This record gives sequence, structure tokens and C-alpha cells, in this order.
Amino acid sequence: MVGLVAVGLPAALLIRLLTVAATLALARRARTCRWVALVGSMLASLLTVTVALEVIASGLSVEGVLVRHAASGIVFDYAVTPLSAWFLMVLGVVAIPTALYSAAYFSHSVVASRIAVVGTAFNVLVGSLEAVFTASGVVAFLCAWEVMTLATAALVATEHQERASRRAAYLYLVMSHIGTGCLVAGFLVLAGQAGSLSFSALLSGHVVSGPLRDGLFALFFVGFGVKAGVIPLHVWLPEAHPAAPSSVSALMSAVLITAGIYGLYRVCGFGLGVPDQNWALALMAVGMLSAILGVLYALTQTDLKRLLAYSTIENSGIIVLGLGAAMMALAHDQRALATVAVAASLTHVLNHAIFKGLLFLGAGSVVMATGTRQIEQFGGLLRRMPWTGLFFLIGALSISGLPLLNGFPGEWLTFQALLLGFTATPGLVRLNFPLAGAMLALTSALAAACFVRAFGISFLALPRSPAAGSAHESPLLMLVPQAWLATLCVGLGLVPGVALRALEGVIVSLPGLQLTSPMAEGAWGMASGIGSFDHVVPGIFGVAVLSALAFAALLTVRREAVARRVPTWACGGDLTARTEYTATAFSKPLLMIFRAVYRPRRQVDSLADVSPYFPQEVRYRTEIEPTFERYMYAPLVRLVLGSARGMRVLQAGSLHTYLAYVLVLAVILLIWLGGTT
Amino acid sequence: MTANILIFCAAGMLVTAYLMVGQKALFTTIRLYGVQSLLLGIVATTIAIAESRPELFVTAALTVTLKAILIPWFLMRTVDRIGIHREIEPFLSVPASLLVCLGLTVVGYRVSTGFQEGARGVGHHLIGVALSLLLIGLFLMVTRKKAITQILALLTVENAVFLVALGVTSGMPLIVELGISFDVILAVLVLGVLVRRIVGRFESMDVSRLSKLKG
Amino acid sequence: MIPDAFLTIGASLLQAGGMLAAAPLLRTAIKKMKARLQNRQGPPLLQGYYDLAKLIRKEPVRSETASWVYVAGPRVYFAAAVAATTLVPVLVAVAPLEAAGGILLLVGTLAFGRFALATAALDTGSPFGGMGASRDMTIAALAEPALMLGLFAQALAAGTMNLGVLVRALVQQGPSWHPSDLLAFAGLFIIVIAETGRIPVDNPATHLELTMIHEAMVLEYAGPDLALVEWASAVKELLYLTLLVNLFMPVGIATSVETEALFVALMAWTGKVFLLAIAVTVVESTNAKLRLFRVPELVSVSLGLAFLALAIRFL
Amino acid sequence: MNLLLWTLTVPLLTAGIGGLGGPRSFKELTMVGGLALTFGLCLATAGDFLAGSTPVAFGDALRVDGLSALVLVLCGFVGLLSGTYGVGYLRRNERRGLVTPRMRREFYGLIPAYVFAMLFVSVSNNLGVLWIAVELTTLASVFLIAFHDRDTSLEAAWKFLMLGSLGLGFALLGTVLLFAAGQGHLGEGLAALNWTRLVEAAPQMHPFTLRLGVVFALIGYGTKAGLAPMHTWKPDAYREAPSPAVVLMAVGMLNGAVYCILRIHMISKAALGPEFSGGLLLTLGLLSVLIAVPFILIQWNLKRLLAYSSIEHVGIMAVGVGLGAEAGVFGALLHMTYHSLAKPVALFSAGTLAQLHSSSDLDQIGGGTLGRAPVASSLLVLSAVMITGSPPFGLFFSEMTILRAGFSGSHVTATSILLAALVALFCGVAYQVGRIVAGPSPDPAVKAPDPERFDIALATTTVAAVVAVVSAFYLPAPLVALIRAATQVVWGTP
Repeated sequence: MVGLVAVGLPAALLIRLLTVAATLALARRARTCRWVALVGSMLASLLTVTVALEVIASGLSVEGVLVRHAASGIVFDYAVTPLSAWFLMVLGVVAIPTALYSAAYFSHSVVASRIAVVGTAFNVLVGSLEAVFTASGVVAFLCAWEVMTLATAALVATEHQERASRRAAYLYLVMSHIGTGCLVAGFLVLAGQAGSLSFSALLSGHVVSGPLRDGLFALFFVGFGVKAGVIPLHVWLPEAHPAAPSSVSALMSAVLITAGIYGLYRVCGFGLGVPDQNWALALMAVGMLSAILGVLYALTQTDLKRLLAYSTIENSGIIVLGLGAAMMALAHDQRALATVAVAASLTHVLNHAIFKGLLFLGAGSVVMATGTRQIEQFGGLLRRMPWTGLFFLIGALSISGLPLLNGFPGEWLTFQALLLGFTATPGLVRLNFPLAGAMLALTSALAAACFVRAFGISFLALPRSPAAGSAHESPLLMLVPQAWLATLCVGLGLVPGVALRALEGVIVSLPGLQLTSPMAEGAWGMASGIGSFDHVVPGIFGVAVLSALAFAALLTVRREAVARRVPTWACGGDLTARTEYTATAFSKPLLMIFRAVYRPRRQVDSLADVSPYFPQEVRYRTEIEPTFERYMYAPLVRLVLGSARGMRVLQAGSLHTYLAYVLVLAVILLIWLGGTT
Repeated sequence: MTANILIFCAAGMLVTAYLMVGQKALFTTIRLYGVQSLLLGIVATTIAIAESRPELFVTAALTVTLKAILIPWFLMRTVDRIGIHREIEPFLSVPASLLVCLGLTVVGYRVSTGFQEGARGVGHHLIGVALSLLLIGLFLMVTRKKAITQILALLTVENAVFLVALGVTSGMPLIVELGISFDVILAVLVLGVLVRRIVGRFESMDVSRLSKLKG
Repeated sequence: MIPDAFLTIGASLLQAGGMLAAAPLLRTAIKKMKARLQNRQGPPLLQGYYDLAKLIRKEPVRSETASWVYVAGPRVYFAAAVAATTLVPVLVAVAPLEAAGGILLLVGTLAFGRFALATAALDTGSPFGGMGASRDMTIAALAEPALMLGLFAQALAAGTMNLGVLVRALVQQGPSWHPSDLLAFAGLFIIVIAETGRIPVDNPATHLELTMIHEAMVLEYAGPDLALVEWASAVKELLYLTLLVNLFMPVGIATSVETEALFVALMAWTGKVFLLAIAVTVVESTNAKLRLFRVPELVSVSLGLAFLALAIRFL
Repeated sequence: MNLLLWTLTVPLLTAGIGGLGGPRSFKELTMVGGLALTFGLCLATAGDFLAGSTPVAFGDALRVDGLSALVLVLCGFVGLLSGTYGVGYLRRNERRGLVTPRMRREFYGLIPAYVFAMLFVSVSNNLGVLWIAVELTTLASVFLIAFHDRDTSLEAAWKFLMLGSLGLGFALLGTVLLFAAGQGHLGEGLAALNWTRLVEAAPQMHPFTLRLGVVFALIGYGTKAGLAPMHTWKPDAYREAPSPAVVLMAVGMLNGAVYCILRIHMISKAALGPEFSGGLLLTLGLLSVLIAVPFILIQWNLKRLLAYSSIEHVGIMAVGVGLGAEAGVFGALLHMTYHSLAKPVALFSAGTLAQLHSSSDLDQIGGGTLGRAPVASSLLVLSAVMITGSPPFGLFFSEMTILRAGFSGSHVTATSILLAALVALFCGVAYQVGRIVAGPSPDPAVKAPDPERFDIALATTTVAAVVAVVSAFYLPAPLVALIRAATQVVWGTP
């Protein structure tokens, strides 16, 4: 076991390399190629997960060297610290089922024809994520980070015939590169100060101080924030995630954003020394903004995958909020409190990965079955795809943060952190915490609304399109992974203590954190960690709910025998898909209430030939304003391209101008030198 | 005595340059260049005699035969072939050009004061003249539209460089001189060929028309 | 240990049963008082029970377009409401299942029930169900933050999120005539009105599709299914009122399980709940129903009150 | 006759034979064979150096130290590449019947001649000889630029020649001044202009004259290297010249020019410390990187795009040298090496696409080439990834080295600007390449480009790509040794 752990990571990466080679070699034989790529990926992931679990269990980091770059003399070494291990585990938990799912999913549509590229990119993506989580040197990290970006971009551009995909891929590349630029600057300045490239020296916490430190924080915050998809750096996310093949979207939404989170933890949270209060404020503010706006935008989406993408922004916001609370606590030297907050956000990292992965896989099945992503085109799918429907429902319940499922523990802990934070921090700053609490409450309630809509409109009642009417359940190979994730959703919801106990080892490994009292009450319960503020044991309550359910069943079971099925009353007419409540209508009230955020524009043209009171046909279209795209990014792009066009005159084709440049340069330099002896 | 000759010749070269700036007829410009090169030759010879440096005689001879005779002849032949004799309106009017050239001369002289006192009591004049000549040549390249004039301007720059060479050093190593002169001929030949091709294609020597490649 | 467990189970069953039993009475009582205020006779006090009994005996009639979700909806809603009752101290300053969790679990559970019912409402394909679900979720979403802040205000005052511990702490402290109590109470009262679908937010009596919210959601239900929904709603309402009275005026609540203490507690609880019921009635009969898009204003008021309660208590 | 002389003679002979005439296959054979032999000789010479001896000829006028060896090997390599690719290139045109006898003569004559000139540059130990050699590269390349005899190619050639000659004039002046600055310390004769001696004498040189000389020399050789603002000839030349020639320009000539600049820098550093010429290089380098940004963002032609990219890269090298730190110099030389390995792939694949669509204008090529020319397009994408300095490829590491040197040193602002420009450049290149590679193919009825054949040219490209990819992590140890030796040469002198 120990031996395996020692070589686990390099071995996994080696397997990936071989897999990639084989995939490319077998490009011509699509079927074999597909299986090789994905089985290889699963094997490698299994290996990394074992390593991760071992490290979490033992609490001892595994270190080693991956490869040396002879020419530049740069060494790529890795270290699986408990924190890395946690993220590594999250990656594995999602990557393995995703790969299995892809084995069936990639045999369809455009992907099949590009299987070699997609398979390669898939492996490279997962591999680079593993490298990102475990790299212990600047160059290795940046290298992995960039490769990750490129692989993702390739996957997003899989269907590059579609303009949307191309646009998404490009937007993603640009945003990521701005981020990476910040990271490079930040890391290299840090390296310059520390005189070393290894994280252990760089992120020891006392390399920089004063304004430089704040500047670096800003750089890193932007750099990692882009990947974490927090507002206002999120613009790429809702474009890119839907564009990619669904199983890849699952991977992106579940794990890719956590790469950003990991960075925020590693550097902003615990790498630059005791956080400054303003940093914490910045994180909390951005977290709240992302959470609330993310869910609000999700609510109005009619494209299922876009909806999920926006909800990813929301959850990323919740995670960042937790980290922000932790940093605030550290800034006031409230170590126990910080511990609670960290536990909250890391728990949510895991749980979000699971249910978001599940939901995206479900969405993938639906999209494959119906050939569209438009919720308005679905309906009645539960009858045709019972299993997918069930799993999606479980995912929906989880993401709404309802008890007995795994969305609850994360939000529960976050609430603990926020409430305790309110009592623990001094001054006006503390008012952030109840504010954040209210925001979080609103967010989770809206999320519930959002997913009632997503599930109800898509899976219930009558099919809204022929495609939905003729949908078929996906193959077993695609159901098994969903089943596995759904099981995890319920399992981690009922026994949150398991994850939390594992997490405690990770937490104590972080500088400045300490557990005053254990947060996991056995496997079943969670406690607020500080005093007896609060604790919860979903299991016990589950029993209560079940018995109440049984009672309800008993009450009504007597008459079930004579139950009648009748047509739904549709105000006298006959019930068609047209009479159903649409997704757009469902979110209309909230759209109106949050007018200020959405700035909706609606346009109703009723085509009437006889009299306006008897319209033949009414067209209704409404769109919400993409605020950030329109007021933040568009002007920027215009500015850049505009000035670029302006520069054209420099190369206007006249030799005389070119010669003039030389003359001017010469004269300037001569005058600069002057005649001083 | 030597000093006077040197300064006189140098000044002469500068004058030819100014005349080139004020000049429009191609033949005259070419002749002016010839004269300029001749003066350069004289400078070389003077130094050769004054400091009894035989290898400078070679330099002088090369300069005179090449730049004062061969190249002008070749260029005139080219002009004849093409049959275009007048420079078209330059980018900058003559008075303006002259003003700019004055400025450039000042710069050249200012810079030349930085050099250590020349060996032969000519002070920094030679270098001042040479640098001004250089800048003026470049300025000519910038403002003139005809291919031939641009070539002449380029050659003026070349002369300026040689003048500097004579002014600050007692000439470069011979073999280098030879190599350089050889290259200069080659360059001029290539230029000539290119000019022919251009004219053959565009029916004009106006290089300002060569501006299709933008951005 | 074992007797402990049995005690817990017994207490839970008792309390759940009691709440179930009492809930319909409250509803009818409010109906009756309303009627009286409008100079009508109103239904007999036991009407609630009659209705339930009748509904449960009816044959279940369900839409043929609906799936199992439609059937599961009311049952989960009911189960959630009933289970929730075990998290709240009613007569004794102990919540039977306070070992299971506190405020957050309570709120979460009620949200679970709502989720189930709203989803089920979308299953018949009838436009009303969708409309109701949409509106119900909307109002709930707005109400939840206010509700939580209100509860947090009390929780932070007592330094615990567990309702049992919380009430005991309050009893121990005795009445603190702190203004924030009043603010929080006012805030929560508004929320209770909203959550229980009372005028001015919703009108339990109407079946006019333009104004229905909760009713629209359950419009398709009949027979036993409807019975469960109605009963659960009633339980929820009672639960909220109990929560209010015990969090803000825990006078007379039993701290031990002697008979007379329990008797006093029962009297006190009934009295307090009755007072609140009167308040609800008065509000219902003196206000007109708000337009849906005015509701946020009302809710934001309560949010403001709750936040203020927190602020003035701790700054 | 020693190895070094052979290294120079072989390409010259090849040029002679190629220029004369004879059957096509024979010419092809001679060119490829000759250039292969040349590359072999380059390797041998470098090997000699690594073995400890310093190959010299003509009384130290030609001398191979670490720097020379590095540049020599790289030039030899691209010489061979462009030779083999050139064969395929001309064959394609022959198939379309675009090739006149003149073209054949020029092509088979000038390509090896060009290679010869570059090698000559890289081994000359003497300022004067160096100048002559550089002039030769100019003259050799002019007709290659004018090769296609279009209006635009004549225009490009004229601009190149004018700017080039002017630059050389400046370079000559610089040479003269350096010589003058060292008068009395250099001795007489040809040897007076040897680096070795100049560097020794540098401390006693007359500072002002030296400064002036350095400035002029830098402007002069900077023109050849394509440093802004003397870069203006580059895009035109790249667009007009046939791709094999462009590769020689973009790698061989660029390396040669950088070589000259480094030599000048050495002298100036020995006399005035690294700040003076370093500052100049830093400024010009940054200017070059910055000037490349807008023109890549709004570029309309694939080969011009690559021209701006090489302006960018020479800028990066200049910055690396200008940072005034050993790490910077090392990074610059590493950058030079990796650039020489990666750029040919880009230019070759771009050239193939251009030939298939008989134009290198982006609009003419249109979108979705992945469908029409999968190999060339994939290679183009790969090379784009490489030349934008993305990992896991070589230029990433060299850029990292340079940036690190910059951020640890006193030039944080400059380095930040460089970094920002690099990000912008990535976006630009990604956009432009994506624009033609991705997307739906245009209706073949509208435009029917030639089908892609896996001919010798494409094979060469593939080989080059493989070399570039492999070398990203496994640069041959001797090459690394050369780079380190070169760094010693440039930096080592106190």
C-alpha cells in the first residue's frame, strides 16, 4: 500500500501518457479508441484516488519528483498534501463515473467522429487537474494550469462547426489567459522575493508584506477567480460549460472550478500569511454576489445546461463565501471559527462536485434522448426515462440544500460559520455575517425554486415536443454512473459525519487552524465545532420522516385500491402541451420581482387580421440583459480593437514613413547621447 | 595645410549634399554624388600623403573609380534606359527640407564634440560633417520618391560612413575596405536590377506608389 | 440508554400526535372567528375533523397524465410537516427530537415539503398547478431569509440554534424586555402570515385563479391526497404559531413533566396560540389581499425588522 | 583545409551547382544532399568545439566559440529543413505550372547561398568580416523575396533592400566607431577588428565613441533582426517570399542578427557594464513585443501574422538580454533555440495552407481548413500553441526563465509589460488561427482548393513538428551544453 502511494501519482500520469499515445495511435478505429481512452482514464483516476484517500487517512504528505526539464534546469516535483488529497479525491469521485458515462456517451453525435481528439483532451484535462492539485513548484503548477486550459478549450470546441462553440472556446481561452497572466506575475514576483520556485518556500506565509502583499493578493484573486467562475469574472462559464460534451461539462462544473478554489485556498487563504480583513471582505462580497446573481440567472435560463452552469456559479460563490468567512476569522485570530468556515466550504466542494456531476450527466442523457437543450421542448420525460428522472430528482433535491441529502451539510456548516462569525468578530464588520446569512438563505430558497422548475417542467406532465415524446431511456452504461453519484448524494446526506471526519485531518494540516471540539459526531452527526451552538443528525430525523411517511401511507392506503385515473381538467378544452405552464412563465414572478437585476426586455406582437381582439397568433419573446457582458466587457473589447485598428497607420505601406522611423530613432538617440565628453 | 584641405573637402561634401536636397534634375543629382565621392577620394589621398599610409591610396583609388566614376555612370545609364529625368515633387518642399537639414547638421555637430581631439588638428569638423551628411542622406531617403534618388541618398550615407572612418581612424584595415567596397558595388548592381524590374512593371520610378502592403 | 431512546420515541409520537389532533381545530377556530367578525355563523368547531374524515374516506381521483411524483407529493409534504413538529418544544421546554437538530433542520424540512408539493403540482399538466407552484415557490423564496433572520435573532440571543436548548435558555433568563424581541416578533409574524397562506399574502378561501396561490397548487388534488395536504398545512400553521409563542413568550411552559406543570403548560399554550389566532384573524379580516408583486415589499419589511433586531441587540 | 572551411564551402558549392542548371531531380538531390552535408558539418564543428578545441580559420577571422557553435547548428538545421521543404514547395508549383527557368535557377542557387551567408555570419570573429557576411545575407535574400515577381513582391523586395542597406550603413558606421574607440589598443591589420581583441581592449576604449558606435551598430543589426521600429520590412518580406526562404529569414537570419547584437552587447558590456546596451535592448525589445500586439489582433494575412510573431520573439530575446542578468541571457538563448525549432513548423504548415488556397490571406483561405487539410491544419494549431509560449512546449520554459529573471531583478515594470503583451499576443494568435482552422468549410462549389497530399514538404513539416515536440522536454544534452557555453561567452566576461 505504502509503496503504491509513493509511486501512485507518477504512475497515474504515466498511464495517462500511454493512454493518450494509444488513443492517438488508434484514431482510425473509433470504438477501440474510445474504450482505450476512457478505461485508461478510469485506471489512472483509481490510482490517484487511492493515493488521495491514503494521504487523507494518514495525514502525511507524499512528495516526489515527476520530471526534470533539463534545458532550463526546472524540476517538476509534486507533493500530495492533505489539502491536495481532498481535491484529488473530489476529482476522482467525479472523474471515474464521468469516464464510464462517456464510454457510452462519446459513441454518439459529433463526438464520435472526433473521438481521438476528445479522448486525448479528456485524459489530458483530468491529468492536468491532478497535476494542478499536486504540483509543488511554480513552473510545474503553471504548466499544468495552462495545459488544463488548453485541453478544456479543445473540448469546448469539439463541435467547432457551431459558432457558439467557437465563441465559447475563444472566450474561455481569453479569460483564462488574463487569469494566467495574473498568476504568472504573482508567482514570479513571489519567487523573486523568496529566491525559490518551490511552494514550500513561496507560500510559507512570510515572504512578502505590506502593499506588495496586497497587490499580490489582488493578482491571485483575479487569477484564480476566473477559473472559479466567480462574478464578475464568470462570463466564460455559462458559454463554455454548455458547449462542451455533457460528460465534460460535468467534469468542468464539478471539478474544473475547484481548481480555482484550490488556488484561492492554497495561496490567497493560507499562502500569503495571516489574511488581511479587507481580503476577507472582498472574498465574502464576491461570494455573496456570485451566489445570489448566479442563482437568479439560473432561474431564468431555458437551456438546461446553461441553467446548470449558472448554478455552478452560485455554488462556487457559496464556497468562496465560506473561505472568505474563514479568512475574516483568521484576520481576527478566531482560529476555531476559521476551522468551521473552512470545513463548511471544503464540504461543499465535495458535495457540489457530486450533485453537479450527477445533474450534468442527467442533462446529458436528456439532451442525447431529445436532441435539444431547451427545457421548453422537454416535458413528460419521467415516464420515458424513469431512471434518469429519478436520479435527476435526487440531484435537484440535493442542490436545493434540503436535509437528508448532501447539499444540506455544506450549507448547514456555512450557516454555522456565519452565525458564529457574527458573535465572534468585533465592530461593524460583523454585520457582514447576518447579511451573508440572509443572502445564503435567499440563495438556497431560490435554488429550490429553480430546480422545482428545472425538474418539473422537464420531466413531468405532457411532452412539449415530438422529440420529448419519442425519447428513450439511456443505456445502462450511462445510468450506472448516475446511480453511483445519486447514491453518494443520499449517503453523504444521511451520514455527513464520514466526510467531515475525513476533512478534519485536512483542516488541521492548514496553517493557523485548530479544532477546539470535533465537528463530526460519529459518522451520523455534525456539530458546530464551537461549544454546543448547534448540531444535527440527519439520520435520526430521517427515521422520523420515514415513519411519518409510513403513517401517511397507512392513512390513505385503504382507498388506493379504488383509485381512479381521469383526464386533467383543462377549463373545458382538452389538455395539450400548449396548455401547460412553461418554464418562462414559472420564473416570471421572480423575473418581475428582481426586475432591477434582470432588466428584462419583452416584446409581444400579436398578429391579427380581423380585429386586434381576436389575434391569429401571438409571439412573445423576453430576454434579460447580460449586464456584465454589455457594460463591462463589451466596452473593453471595443477599446482594444479600436486602438488596434488605430495603430494600422504605423504600417501604412509607405517606405518613406518606415525610413522616417529610423531617422527619428537615430536623431533621438544622438540627441540623448549629446556631445558630452 | 593638410587640415585646411581636409576641412575644405569635407565642407564641400556637405555642400553637395545640400545641393542634392535643393535639386530636382536626376542627372545633376547623380553628378553631385560623383563630385561628393571625388572629394571623399581627395580626403583619403590627403591623409594618405600627410601620414604616409600607402594602403589609404588604395582606398582613395577605389573610392574615386567606384563612386566617382563607375556608379554614376551605371546610374546614368539606368536613367537613360528608363528615360525619366526629373524628380517629382518630394514629400517636403525644398525650403522646408533645407531647414530640417540645418537642424540635422546642428545635431551632427553637437554630437561630434564628444569625440577626442582628432589626430590632425581638424578638430571634430570631419566627424561633424560626416554625421550631418549621414543624417541628411537619410533625410533624402525619407523625402524623395524616385528610386534612383533614394539609391543616391543611400550612397551618400555610405560616403558619410567612409568620411567618419577617415576622420576618426586612419582608415579601416585594408581587406575590410576591399570587402566593403565589393559589397557596395554588389548592392548597387542589385538595386539597379530591382529598379529595372520595378520600372518594367509600374512604368514609373515613383516608389511612393509601392504601398499596397499595409497592416 | 434504551429507556432514553424509548422516551424520545414516545415523546415524539405523543407530540406529533397531539399537534396532528389539534391542528384542524385551529383552522376551524380562525374560520369561525372570521365569520363572527363578518356577522356570519361560521362552521362548527369540529368542522375541520369532519372534512378530513370525509376526504379520507373518498376514493382517490388522480390525473391520468400524472406520474408517481404526483402521488408522492402530498405524502412527503405531510411527512415533512409532521416530522417537523418533533423539533419544536410545545408544552415542555424540550423538543422530543432536539437530538436530531435545530432551527436549520426545521426550516430545511419545511422547505423539503414545499419542494415536494410544488413539484407534484407541475405533474398534472394543468396550468393552475404550474401557476400555483411558481407563486408558492416565489413567496417562499422571499420569505425564507426573513424567517431565518428572525429565528437567528433569538438564537444568537440565547447562544444556541437548538430550539429545545433555546427555549430553556429563554425560560432561565426570564423575559428580557429588549426592543429587539418585539422587532423580531413582528418580523416573524409577517412571515408566518405569508408562509401559512393567509391574507394579505394569500387567500385560503378563494378559488379565483387570478388570486390563488396555495390553493392553485393543490387544485387538482382530491380525496385522501387532498386530506393529507389540508391536514399538513394545518399542522404547519399550528407549528409556526407554537414556534412564535414559545420563542417570544415562553411563560408557563413546563420545565418538568409533573402533571400539574403539564396542565398549566397546556392551558398557557392554548391561550397563547388562541391569542395569536385572534391576531391572525384580525389581520385577515381587516386587510385586503395584496397583489402578488406587492408581497415582496411586505416581506422586505419583515426582513428589515429581523435585521434590525439583530443589529440593535449586538451593537 | 579544415572542418570550418568545409562547413562554409559545401553550401557555397551547392549554391553554385544549383544556380547552374541541369535536370530537376539532380538539382533537388544536390540541394538536399548539400544542405544535409552542411548540417552534418555544422554538427561536427560544434562537436569539435564541445570536444574542447576552438576551430579557427583565416588567422582568427573565423572562429567558433560557444555562441557561434549554437547559432551555427541552428542555422544548419533550418537550412536542411527549408531545403527539403523547398523541394516539395517547388514541386507543388511545378504541378501548377507556375515555375519559370529563372525561378528554378534562383531557387536552387539562392537558398544554399543564403544558408552559406548565414553560416558565414555565425562563425565570423571579426567585425569587418561580420559586416560583409551580413550584407551577403541581404543580397541573397532580396531576390528570394522578389521570387514570385508580383507587384507586391517587388515592393517588398525594394523596401527590404532599402531598409536593409540603410541598416547596414549604420552597422558599418558602428563598426568604424568601435574600431576608432579602440584605436591604439587594438593593433594593426585585420586582427584589430576581432571580437576577442575588442573585448579585451574594451575597458580602455574611449567611452563616448564607443557609446556612439554601439548605438549605431545596434540600430544597424537591429534592422536585420527586425527590432521595432526597424521591423517594418518584415511583414512584407514574409508574405512575399516563398515559405522555405521565409524560414531561413525567420530563423537563420534572425539568429544571425541576434548573434551580431550579442557580440556588440558583449563589447559594450565589457566597457560600460550591462546597463548601457542592455537598456537600449530592453527598450527596443519591449517596443517590438508591443508593436506586434495590435497588428496580430487585426491581421489579415497568415504569413504576415507569423512575421509579427517573430518580431515579438526577437523582442523577447532582446528583453532577455537587456535584463542584465545571467538568467536573462540564458533565457534569451534558450528562447532562440526553441524558437528556431518551433517557428519552421508554423511557417511550413502556414505555407502549405497558403499553397493549397493559392493565397496566404486569411479571407482567401476561409474557415474550417481542418476539414480540407487536416494534417497541415493540425500542425498549424500545434505550432501556434508552441509559438505562443504555451506549455508543455519549449518556448514556455524559455519565457518563464526570462520572466523570472525579470521579476526577480530590477525591471519589474518592464517585465509586467512584457507579460501583458504576451497574454494579448496569445489571444491574437489563437483568434486568427482558430478563425481559419475551425468552423464550417465553405461550399466547395464556391472555391475548390487543391486537396492536401502528404508530400515531401508536409513530411518535412511533420518531422520538424516531432523534433520540436520532443525537444520541448528532451533537448539533446550537447545542445544544452552549447547554450550554457554561449551564455558563458556572452555573460562570462567580467
